[in-house]
Amino acid sequence: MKRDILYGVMAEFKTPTELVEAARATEHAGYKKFDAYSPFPIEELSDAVGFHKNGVPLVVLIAGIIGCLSGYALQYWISVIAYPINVGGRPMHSWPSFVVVTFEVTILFAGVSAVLGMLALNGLPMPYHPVFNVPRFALASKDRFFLIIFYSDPKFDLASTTKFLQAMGPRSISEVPG
Amino acid sequence: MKIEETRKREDGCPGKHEKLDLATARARLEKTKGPEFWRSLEELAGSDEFREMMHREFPKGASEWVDAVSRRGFMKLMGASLAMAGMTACTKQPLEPIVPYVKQPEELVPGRPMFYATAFELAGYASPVLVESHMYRPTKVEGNEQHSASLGGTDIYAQASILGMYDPDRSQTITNMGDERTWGSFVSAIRGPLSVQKGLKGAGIRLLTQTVSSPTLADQVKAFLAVYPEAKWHVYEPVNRDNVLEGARMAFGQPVETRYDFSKADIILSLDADFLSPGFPGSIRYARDYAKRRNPDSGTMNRMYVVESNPSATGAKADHRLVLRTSDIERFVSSIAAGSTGNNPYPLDMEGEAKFFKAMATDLAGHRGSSIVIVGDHQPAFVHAFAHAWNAQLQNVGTTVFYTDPVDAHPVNQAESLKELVADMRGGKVDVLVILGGNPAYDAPADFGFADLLKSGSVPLRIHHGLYQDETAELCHWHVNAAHYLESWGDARAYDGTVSIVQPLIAPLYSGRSAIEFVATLAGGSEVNGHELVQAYWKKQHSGADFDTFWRKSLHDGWVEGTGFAPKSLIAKATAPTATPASPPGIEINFRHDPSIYDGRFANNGWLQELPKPMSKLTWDSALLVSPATAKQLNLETKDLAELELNGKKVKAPVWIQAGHADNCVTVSLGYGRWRAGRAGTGAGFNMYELRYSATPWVANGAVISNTGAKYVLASTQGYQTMETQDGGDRPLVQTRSLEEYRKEPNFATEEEPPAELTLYPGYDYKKEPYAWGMTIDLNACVGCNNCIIACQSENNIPIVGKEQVNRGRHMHWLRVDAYYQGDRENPKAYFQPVPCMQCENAPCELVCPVGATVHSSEGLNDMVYNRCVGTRYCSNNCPYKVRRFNFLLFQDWETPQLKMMRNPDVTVRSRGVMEKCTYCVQRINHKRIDAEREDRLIADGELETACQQSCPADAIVFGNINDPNSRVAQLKAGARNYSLLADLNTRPRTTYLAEIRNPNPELEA
Amino acid sequence: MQIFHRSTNTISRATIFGAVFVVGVLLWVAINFQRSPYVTYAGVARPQPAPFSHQHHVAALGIDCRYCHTSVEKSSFAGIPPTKTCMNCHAQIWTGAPMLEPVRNSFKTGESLVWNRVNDLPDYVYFDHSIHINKGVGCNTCHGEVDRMPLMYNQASLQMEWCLDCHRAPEKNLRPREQVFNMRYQQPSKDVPVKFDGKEYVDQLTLGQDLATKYRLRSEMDITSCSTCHR
Amino acid sequence: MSEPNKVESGLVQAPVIEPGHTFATVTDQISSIVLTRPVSNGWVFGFGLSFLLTMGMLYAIGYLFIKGVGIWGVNIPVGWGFAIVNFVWWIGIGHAGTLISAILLLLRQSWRNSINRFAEAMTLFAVSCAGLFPILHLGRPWLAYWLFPIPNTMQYWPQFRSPLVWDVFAVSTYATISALFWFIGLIPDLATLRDRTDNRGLKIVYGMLAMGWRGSARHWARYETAYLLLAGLATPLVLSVHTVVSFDFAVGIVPGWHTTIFPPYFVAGAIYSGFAMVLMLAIPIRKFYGLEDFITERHLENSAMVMLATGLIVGYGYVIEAFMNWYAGDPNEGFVLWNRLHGPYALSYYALLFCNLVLPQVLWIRKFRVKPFWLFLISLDILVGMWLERFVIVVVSLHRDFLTSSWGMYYPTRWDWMTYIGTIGLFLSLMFLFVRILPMISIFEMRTLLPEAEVKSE
Repeated sequence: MKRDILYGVMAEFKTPTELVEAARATEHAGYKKFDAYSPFPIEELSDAVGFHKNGVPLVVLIAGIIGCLSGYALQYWISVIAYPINVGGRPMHSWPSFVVVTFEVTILFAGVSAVLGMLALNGLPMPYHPVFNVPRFALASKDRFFLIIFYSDPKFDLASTTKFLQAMGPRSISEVPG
Repeated sequence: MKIEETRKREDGCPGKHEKLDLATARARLEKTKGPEFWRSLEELAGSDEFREMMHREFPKGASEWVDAVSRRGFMKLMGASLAMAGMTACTKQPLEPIVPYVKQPEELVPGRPMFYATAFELAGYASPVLVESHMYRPTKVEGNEQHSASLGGTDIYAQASILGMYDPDRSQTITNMGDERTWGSFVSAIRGPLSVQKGLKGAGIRLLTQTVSSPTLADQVKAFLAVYPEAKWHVYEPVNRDNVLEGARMAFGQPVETRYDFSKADIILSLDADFLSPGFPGSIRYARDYAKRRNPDSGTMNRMYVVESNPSATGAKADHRLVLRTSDIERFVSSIAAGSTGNNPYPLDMEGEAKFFKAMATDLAGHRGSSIVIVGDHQPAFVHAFAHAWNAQLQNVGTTVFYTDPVDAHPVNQAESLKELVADMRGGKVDVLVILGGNPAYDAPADFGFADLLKSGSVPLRIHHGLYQDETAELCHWHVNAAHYLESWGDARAYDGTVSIVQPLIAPLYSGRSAIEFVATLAGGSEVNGHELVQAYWKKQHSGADFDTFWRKSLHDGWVEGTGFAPKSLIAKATAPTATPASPPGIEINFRHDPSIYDGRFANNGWLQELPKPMSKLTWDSALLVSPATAKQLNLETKDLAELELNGKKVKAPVWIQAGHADNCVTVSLGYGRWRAGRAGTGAGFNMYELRYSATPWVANGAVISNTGAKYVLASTQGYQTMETQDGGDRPLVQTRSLEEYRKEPNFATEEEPPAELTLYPGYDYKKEPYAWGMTIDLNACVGCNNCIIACQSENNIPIVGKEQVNRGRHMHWLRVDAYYQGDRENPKAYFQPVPCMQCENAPCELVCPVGATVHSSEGLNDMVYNRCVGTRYCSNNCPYKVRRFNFLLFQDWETPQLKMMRNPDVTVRSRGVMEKCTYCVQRINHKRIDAEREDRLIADGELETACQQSCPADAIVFGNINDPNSRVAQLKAGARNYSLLADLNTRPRTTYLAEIRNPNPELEA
Repeated sequence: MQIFHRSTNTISRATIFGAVFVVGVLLWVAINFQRSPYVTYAGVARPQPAPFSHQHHVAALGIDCRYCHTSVEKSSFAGIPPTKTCMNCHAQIWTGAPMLEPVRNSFKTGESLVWNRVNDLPDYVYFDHSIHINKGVGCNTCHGEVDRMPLMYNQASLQMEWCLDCHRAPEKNLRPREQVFNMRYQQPSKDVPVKFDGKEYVDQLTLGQDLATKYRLRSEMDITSCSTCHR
Repeated sequence: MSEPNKVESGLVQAPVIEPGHTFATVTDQISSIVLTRPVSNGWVFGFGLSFLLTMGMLYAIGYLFIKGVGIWGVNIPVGWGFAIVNFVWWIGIGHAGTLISAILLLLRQSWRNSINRFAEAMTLFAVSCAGLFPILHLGRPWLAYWLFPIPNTMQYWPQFRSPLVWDVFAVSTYATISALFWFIGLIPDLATLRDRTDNRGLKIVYGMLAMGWRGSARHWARYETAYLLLAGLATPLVLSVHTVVSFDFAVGIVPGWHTTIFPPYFVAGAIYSGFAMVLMLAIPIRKFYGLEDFITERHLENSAMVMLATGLIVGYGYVIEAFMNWYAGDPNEGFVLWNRLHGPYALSYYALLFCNLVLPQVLWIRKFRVKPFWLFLISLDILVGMWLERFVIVVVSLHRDFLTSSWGMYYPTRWDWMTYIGTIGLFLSLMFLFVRILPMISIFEMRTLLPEAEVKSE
């Protein structure tokens, strides 16, 4: 735990365009560990910060398949195996009647997994985070755009990194304590 | 076990009550052994908490029958929250006491019912019955298969008598001016007056009974009269057979009972005789014989002509029905009588009457010796006399018509008899009036003012002996609570004279005294016991060493050998018509006993009150039946509150427009509007006795009817009474053809049955199991007597719901009898169709139940699992036959101990919020199956009968195993007339119908 | 500004998993509660007016079940002995025993003994002793080793799943009819085979199946139909 | 993101957001409603009133549990009455929310951004109102859990051929998914509120709910995917839900129920009534909270067009239904039509035709599409009409079916009414609370609509 030392250096921008350019520049400069914060989703930003593999769809797919199978299995087991009983002269395994519930369970599993998966992959909930130590970061949920280069980046060096950020003409630069 | 026996309930959850309920009541009962067994109940009955318990939560009016719900409902709610806690239906069960005998009676096998033969008596005529008894509690009345007057059939009154016995409103004590007294104090109290009378040879004593056919009771009365020679015995019943009696006197100069044999009758002419309906002497046997002869496949199908004013069940079965006012029927008959003699003073209108007469007369003439002319009790003496002559002329006497001694032990003109009594009372000649049963204060002719006479105090000592603290008891000094026939020893004659010994199934719940004991006491006997009295009498009749065998046999069989009356050969004298030539103008009122509650004596019997009347399907009420035309002319609408005026007397009554009713006359039913009947009877309907005068007991002319403008709620159980829908559609619910058409095209009914392979799914194979249950209902045989409804109600613990709930469409009958009218409203054809659960093989109800509370058994029963039902009512919506019934509120009475004792322990008592329906009496199936399996055999055909089938007088319902091709039901289903209701829905019902075939006279078919 | 302390991250995740866990436990508890003796009374002796010992009467004295439960073979209800039955013997022996006071008293006064029902089914369930006896279901199959119960208790849960367990595979429990009342009957095994019409059986299933055919047991579909027990 | 202010399809439309707004103004104006705006008397009155109705409902329910469903008008043959009518009605209303948030999202209809939040809220509340009825209408409501496949000592299970079980799964799934959808939509805005408010307590509450959202680019990426996938799942779901509801009837054999047209026409009807409800909420809200800038004429007009379209589909449904009644050549089917036109409940049928078919046609005229007052009235009319439609389907079909002997009538009791009106009260109370404690318009999605949200690439 590097509690005493830095978490990173953060630059504040006024427009999404500046932020996206800054991010691209940062990646260009060879920085690996950095991130950008914006008050609303910016398509260009994610690959600007070098984020490419998004795990959510896979999670949802798997959950959906599981839901589908378990939904049908449940009904089959109950009506054919657990307590087979003649209902209105229909066969025990009246599959057409089982379609609806199977579908609903599929959706349920997939939907829930989409939300939980997203949160999990994002590492949320995380009420405490170093970036919140920066007072102006509160604006990140309003109208300001932030770029942070992490201390953990091999290329990180307080002086040079700060200078590097300065070059992009941000509103302000602040050191983020760990 | 006793608990299980008495408190079957579908729902273990809600709180079991702490206070004295039947559990503890029974507990106390079982304490003592055999003979004393019942004493403890008497003691119990004495106890305050028992009284308190019985008077607890009695709703005031029938409509509030369900309103004792709240507290229990709340407890159920509590139960609910508990149930939620767990995963299963039921939370922890409380400890349940189980109470053995101290000494157990030998014959008793706990858990198995026993059957005893006895007889139910109505207006002097006995219907022989077997009574099912569980742990010495009578629970169900069944017909006595062996007895020629029953052949297994019963009528609604006999069926409902069980409820009559357990009726918590029955008089429970002896009272003097309303204060409770003991039997001892009563006996000592009357000793004085009686000894005074001794001196006067009893000149001041008057005994008023109902029709008495009991040899023993008659003997008792004679004995009493021997002690008090000057005393007089009067007889009165509001629904009496004076006309029949007078007719017999007219024809034979002596009182004679007429008996018919419909099994030999090809042509039947009924002159206003509703001989297929309960209340008509012998109706049970007659229905059976009629139905047998009605079979279109037999080749000897009978044909029936009915002349009547008010549509009756018999009229509905008629092949030809002539609608005439009651008085016009006499004119019609007179005309026939005069017909032979040149110029006829009674012209017939050529169109209807003459045509009808001609065809009918030739038909009758063509069947000498195999026809019957039968006359209704409402017809004047002349019509009866003429019928006797006619039957003689048709050579029916001795083949289809028989004359015997009267069943009535004291055949007097009852109106006259009562008139004398009233005169004596007026004249102050009466010091002691003993009213033995009956309720003259309510039902005596209006012009006698009997009630006022009682009030006036012109009779210093008035004693009433009866089942209820009724209108008459109220006006008597002493009331002695009578014992119900199921509680007492006695005897009575069936319509053919055969005597049945009446034996008790339970000791008097309220230590009531039977009439026999009562009279014996009056005659001076001290502490007399019915058993001894009856035995004593029969010892006289059957002296000899073998008396015990004779006695045991009589008790066992249910009748006394060789007591049936032998036919007499009598020649009827010709008689001259008495009617006025022209039919009198003005509107006529017909007075009829009510189809459900008879003359009012059953007014407090909830089952009968809620029993739909055969034709109108009305419950809980008496309506003013009017023909459509007359209604228009008087501008009356159904459910208008009309006012009848007769000789200045005014009575209100709700209007019911009755298709097929005669014009210019209305029909009212007696027995309603009682003010001291009990919780069910008091206040229901309107009292028509107020308009009934001694001179015009059955039909009165000159009524004035006006519309009060007010509306009145009439609760009918049938939504719509024709098979034609307003859009011109015609639904073939009752399949019917004439005999000729049927012969031409026998399979007309079965055409629309879809082929089995039509269904997408492979059907379930019911051949796997030994049994597959099925039922047929022969619409030809069904006479709409409603007996099956009550039988089902009694067998299956079906609650009643009260008028208000019936009106909301929430009646609970598992089996209903639909009545449909077809064609011309002035004189439509009418059909009966009993509708139980169809037990569909492709049951639509099962498919939609989310919790699987209604599913199929392997033997093809459509099981209804009450304790699984959550009450979505989806099954009922999806049931095309609408045979499912739902407990919208807590309809069952969980509180009244008597009603608990009445219940069938083999059937779960349903609670609030669950669906229920006909189960094919699955409890009976299970019992029979287990018995058979124990003996390692299959259930024999006919061994197993459903409740409706068992007591059907017409034998219209047949139930059995359709996997056995030789079973009766399988045979019937194979027959041509067999068809399924709404077959095109492919529900594959197990209950099917045999189409109705009419046998009209070709001459009249035009 | 920072609202939450560092630790809240761990706490928040812990709570999420905690919640899932807690719910699981609750379900588990609920499911087991329903089957616990607290609900089913299984193995719990009820308070009774007299401390009647089946062990003593059956095992020690060798009294047959049917001596007291008279109707067990012909009726749905096995029958519970009237006081008279007790007094048949206890008029002679243990006449002074204080624990029998209630019995003597009942006989004197005609006041019934009020026992507490031990094997108590819900009122909407219809059980028939006679048919089970006749199909070769032994007393102790359901009632347990009554002859080793000083105080009576119900061994089985008497819950529907328990009934179904046998109704779905009766052969697991059938025995020759003559063995039904044998409290010490042992299911066939290599060392203790069971004889049934001539044949020797060493395992229950074969015996059960043969008995099932011999005694004409109804099909499984048939005896698991609702109306078999619910009416 | 699409260009909202462009002129679309030739004809001039109002913008989805009035010009002159910046990230800051949007953020402040919307969040201020929650954070700084004082409670107005209007709000207190409105909430108080609807809360009162809710209490009435609770009373009715209490009495229901004590007495049984018999206190309602239901009977044999009409086993289902108001309860099911209301159930279907409410579920239907719910559909618009999901439609707006999911389907319009997939269709990239950016104008949805300003109404989806409270539309979704509406969905949730409507569904919870709907969810009450199936439980209440049971004879033994405390056993409702038997409809779920829960392991039990009876070893007995739900019967999966019953549409009611399908309902249970469909509706509960629908409720869950909608709730999740709504919640993840809220996360970024909760973060905003967390950062905006000065009240420490609120900071903690919103902070907890925001789960430490900080707007990281990676988070946004996954967030968008999840949101999109959820929308993709919710779309077939919402269609399935009312289809399943229609199965409750279509699977039955009752004439008037047993119809193949039901699924599409139920779904259309649902959206129809749903949009009506959206407008009935949006119109007053935008007025009282001065949100005309965000909920513009454009939104009103688009919603009106959707109503017009779905209304026509529903109309088509009526026509086909009637046609089939005749074409089937089955006397029972034929009678259904006759009974609707001439039976004792004919009035309700004519009324529904007028409300759903005739009156809404005025929406062809632009004036009625954009004038809030008229739109409000028309929406009201549609809601009434759709309620009547369900009444006709449920009650009028049941009261006269196959056997003339078992025909009957249905009369709702005061308890039926109390419960129905009560749920409206419940719905409104929840709505009132919602607008006070959560941003009723999605702030972050509004930001994306602003011109300055464009990333200009040189």
